[in-house]
Amino acid sequence: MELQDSYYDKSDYVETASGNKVCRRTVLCGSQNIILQGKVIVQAEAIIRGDLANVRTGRYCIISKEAVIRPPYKKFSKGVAFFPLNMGDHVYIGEKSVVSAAVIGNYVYIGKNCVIGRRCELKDCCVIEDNTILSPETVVPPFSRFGGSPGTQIGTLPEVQADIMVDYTRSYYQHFQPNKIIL
Amino acid sequence: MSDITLPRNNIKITTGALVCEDSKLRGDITIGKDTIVHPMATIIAESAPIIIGENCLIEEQAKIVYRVPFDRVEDKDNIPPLIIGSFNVFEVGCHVEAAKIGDSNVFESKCFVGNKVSVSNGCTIGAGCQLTNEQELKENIIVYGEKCQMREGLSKPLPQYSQMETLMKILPSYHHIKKPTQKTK
Amino acid sequence: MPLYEVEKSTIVLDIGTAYTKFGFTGEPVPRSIFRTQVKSKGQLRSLLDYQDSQDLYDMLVDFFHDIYFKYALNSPKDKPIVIVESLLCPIIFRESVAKVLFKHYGISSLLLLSSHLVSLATLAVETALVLDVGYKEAVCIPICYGLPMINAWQSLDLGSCSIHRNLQSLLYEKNSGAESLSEWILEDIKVRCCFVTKRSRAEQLSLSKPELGPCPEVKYPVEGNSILRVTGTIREKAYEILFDEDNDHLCLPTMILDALMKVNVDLRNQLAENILLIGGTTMAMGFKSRLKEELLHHMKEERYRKLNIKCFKFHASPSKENYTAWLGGAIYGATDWLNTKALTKDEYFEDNRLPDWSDLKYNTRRP
Amino acid sequence: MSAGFLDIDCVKYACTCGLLKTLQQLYFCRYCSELRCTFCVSHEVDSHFCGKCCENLPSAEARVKKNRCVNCFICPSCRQELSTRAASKQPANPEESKATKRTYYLSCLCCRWSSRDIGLPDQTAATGSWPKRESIHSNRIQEIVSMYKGLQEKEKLDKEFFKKKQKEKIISYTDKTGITAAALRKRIGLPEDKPILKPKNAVKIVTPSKADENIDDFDEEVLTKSINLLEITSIDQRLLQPDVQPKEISNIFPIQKILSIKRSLRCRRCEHNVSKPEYNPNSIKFKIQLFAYYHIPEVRIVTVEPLRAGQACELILKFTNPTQHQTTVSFLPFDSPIEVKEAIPEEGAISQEDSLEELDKSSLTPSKKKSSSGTKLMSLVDTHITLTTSRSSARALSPRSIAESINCTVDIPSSTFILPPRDDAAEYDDFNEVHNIQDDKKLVVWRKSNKAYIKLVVTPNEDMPIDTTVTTGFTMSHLYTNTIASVADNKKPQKFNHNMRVILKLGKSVGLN
Repeated sequence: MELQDSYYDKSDYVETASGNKVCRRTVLCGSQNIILQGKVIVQAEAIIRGDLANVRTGRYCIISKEAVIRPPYKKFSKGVAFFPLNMGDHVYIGEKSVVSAAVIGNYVYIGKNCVIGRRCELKDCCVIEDNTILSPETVVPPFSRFGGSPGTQIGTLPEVQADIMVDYTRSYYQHFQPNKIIL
Repeated sequence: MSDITLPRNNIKITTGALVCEDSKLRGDITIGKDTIVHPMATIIAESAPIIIGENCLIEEQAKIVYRVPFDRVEDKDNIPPLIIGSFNVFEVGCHVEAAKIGDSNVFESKCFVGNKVSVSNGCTIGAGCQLTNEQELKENIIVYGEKCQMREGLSKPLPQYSQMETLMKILPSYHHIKKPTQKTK
Repeated sequence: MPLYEVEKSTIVLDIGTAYTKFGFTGEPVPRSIFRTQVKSKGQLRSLLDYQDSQDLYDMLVDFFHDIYFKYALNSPKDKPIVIVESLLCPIIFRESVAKVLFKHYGISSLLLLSSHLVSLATLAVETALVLDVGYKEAVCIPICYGLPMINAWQSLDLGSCSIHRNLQSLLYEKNSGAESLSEWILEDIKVRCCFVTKRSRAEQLSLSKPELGPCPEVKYPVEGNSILRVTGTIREKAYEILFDEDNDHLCLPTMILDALMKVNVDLRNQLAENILLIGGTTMAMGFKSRLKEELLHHMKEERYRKLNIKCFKFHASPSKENYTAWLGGAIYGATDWLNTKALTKDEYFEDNRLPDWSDLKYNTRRP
Repeated sequence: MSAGFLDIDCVKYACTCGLLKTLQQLYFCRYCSELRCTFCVSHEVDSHFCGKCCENLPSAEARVKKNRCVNCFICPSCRQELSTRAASKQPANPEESKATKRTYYLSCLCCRWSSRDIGLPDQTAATGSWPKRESIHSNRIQEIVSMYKGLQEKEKLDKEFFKKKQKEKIISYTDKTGITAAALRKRIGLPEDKPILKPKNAVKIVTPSKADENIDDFDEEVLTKSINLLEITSIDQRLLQPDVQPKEISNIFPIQKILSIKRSLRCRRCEHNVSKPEYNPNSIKFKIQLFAYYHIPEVRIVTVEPLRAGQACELILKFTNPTQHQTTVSFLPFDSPIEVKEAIPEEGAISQEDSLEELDKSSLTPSKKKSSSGTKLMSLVDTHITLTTSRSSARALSPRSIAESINCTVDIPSSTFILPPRDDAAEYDDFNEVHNIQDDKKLVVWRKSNKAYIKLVVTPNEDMPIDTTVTTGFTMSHLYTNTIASVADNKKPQKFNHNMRVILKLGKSVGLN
């Protein structure tokens, strides 16, 4: 099914020069540490914890409502350090998902209501189904589909997954339009 | 929301605690020494006061709600306060309504603990686990997985001293912090 | 093991109704034991729940895909495979297995072995009475000098499945909502709480007012939202279904005795002193001692008087009972049988079907 | 969910084998010019790697290591991957070494099980030093295996000797039943036959197992002692360790993680690869990638009017050309015959022009016929490749009929439309480029670069009850440009029409207004 246009309230969103569309009702902690590469959509009530460490997304990332992006911490013998969270291009993060991964590759799809535990590694081209709970430090190999609690591999993805994600995130961005109704 | 009107806000923050301004606190709440409340955390003392102990860590989107205990519906006026012990960790998106919470428990992301559950000490409620029926978690119980399997841990989860130390340094430089209202006893 | 032997090792499979045992020839233990189920049409289905031959074929394709690419990590093409099967395996099932393996996966040869027969290899004996209690049914076949006495075989629908049904109805008496328990939970309760009790206790428990106290009750939490009461009586009675005589006065122990009745008089004592129990259900605590007790008890009955057997002896195979048959397959598969007795691709494609022991065509020598 | 984010399940293509798949799941064998899917290609293991540490293992090594990773373990309690944790231990004698000694243990971050739970001592090295357990029975079983091997060898020698001696046929039970000749003789009471041929090395006979009358598998304690469920393993935990199958949670042991594989796919007919991945486990690139998504126009449903039984309604579809060549798309009725190109086409039967002519049916000879000799000539569309093996005929799967019934008709348009080649740069071009394509305005609603929006009229069946899933379909014919021959022989790229069935799930039918 071709994606339908979805509309947002123009006064509610900030659009940057590089094409990022960020809702005003998001919580971007430590915004100086958050880098959105361009054409990124951050929807209402999403939380990005840039205060803990740097967060960097690629192009065409979609962070849905109430999602939490939280850099993971690691214990050392001399205390705890928060690690930067890097996200590749064409990544979709579903509603109410909590993401504390160390690395998110390109073309990654994370469904609704997921928990991506501390320092997980999501490689390129993987899908995390809705309601999945990934234990901390889980590695998700390319072309695998994870689901369940605790999350395990439940399937594989077609080889053209990268193209599917490119197409999906691009058309999501293109169809994410300001409300045309003028009062 | 329930039809009970919330009591007036009465937030007591002990010196040494770090409570972000962005957090949502409702009702009569006491926050102990060295406890950290992240922005966007929610604590609602609906039926009676909540007293949170020392060195607790309450992360964003965590929700601690104290409703009328299910066995006390008739006797609304004499509800004892909910005392949450020390060294408890409430991770992102957890929802805790437990009737009793001891020390050194970890409530992982997106877990749900209903009001019929009482939690003793050193328990871990795994991410996404939903505990609803009437039960008492014995010491060092670990609940995990889809079917809420249980295990007995060897020891209590370690206190997150070092993480809290780091947070104590980081958070004030990015967030407005609520001023402490009480001196350490 | 030397490298060249590792190179040559072949997959051995024992596809049970509940669990599949998977491993390689010449190895002492299966690599994995997993549920015999596949993801088909969007849900996990037991392989034996097929609707028709097409459905079974599709499920088997997925099943063997998992075997080869998830467990064996080997390309199937032009390689042999060993499958241990029950003598009572439905024809549609074995035919479909062969079709999938030869046509879809292009294997070079298929060695089908009878589970009862090969189990003896693990003991290095040639005569024994083999009782297999699995998920769906219990099958008892005496084997004499390496020859299965087909005329004496016995089978009853007794196994894990009937125990689970019994357990479910017992639980239902004490707990409301127990009728919706999943097979997984029933199995877990059985494995973790239940045991086979002694004959004397079983007799007492079946009375309306037993004189002895039951064993302690277990509170079993179900998925974080309810708690089941597994009373002492339930724990002891779950397995009783195996030993209660049915309308035809048949039960597990009588199967052994009936089988003995049907073999030659000279062999009876020898078989009674060489009993081998296989199948996961026989691993339950107290199963063997109870079976022996019951056998001796039934011997007193009129119908078995002429058996004249004084003692029953049981073998212990160098394995766990649930994979004894697999181990037998792994032993046979390591020998030259794999080359001489297996059905090759060319033979299969000659008439696109499997030889069957019950088919006369394959029991006469071709000119 | 199943890729529900794209909802691509509503458009399916019929693979040559008859199964319905989404375009993303299909392959296109350029040598056979046929659609293939995971069901009808043969899979091969390409490389082994560990899903946790993402390291490659050569296949031979993987086999020796029993397909398990040496460094990564899974939790015996919940099957999740175990993490290696470092613990620093202060040396007992501070003078011994200045630095604190680091030790390592395994810990599960899901159920909090750790190697310390079972009293496994911490290791000094982070990887590779965890103790392994051998089956206690392995020696005995090895002896039995070698005995049976020896016996069979001996039997073989005996038989060969026998054959020489006796010319006439005797019925041998041994062939069918598997009992040894010696056992049979014993059974019928003949004296042990003396080996005529002295076996060179005598087989070492292991002592047969002794049955025991005393069995003690009942523990009286169970009747009085209450059990702690948390100390008893579940069946899944037991079966993770088939050799031990521990009953107590204190006996479980870390388990080496099973490796994963990358696999390559091969067309069963022409034995060419349709997919071959790169060796690196982290790479998402392919050495060979004949995916239908890159060759066949994609059809997507854009909008559909409310579906009412017996009423015509408008359906807008979006067609996308993924190739670098211009193509022409036309529609044929759903059940129009599709050439299963397992035949020998005559030279020139493949239309070189952009016409819609179908292959002359009389030139097709069915090749599914099974020849008695077992050897059969298989010719492929691409006549450069011919195979003369019985094997490939055996391996080719017979196609099945499409398992989906159509309850809605499509008015098949007579006109065709053109899809221009894909142009990556156009993605960044915000202007509507000018195109000079003469379109049938009734058919093409709108177009942009390599995409066209097509209007079709569909009519759900008269007798359809409300709330039925409306399924429709047509045969899509598109001009395919095959560049394979041109690379090999410097010829002009072959162009021909490729037909396939497309099935659309339009949604549920609704009531009358």
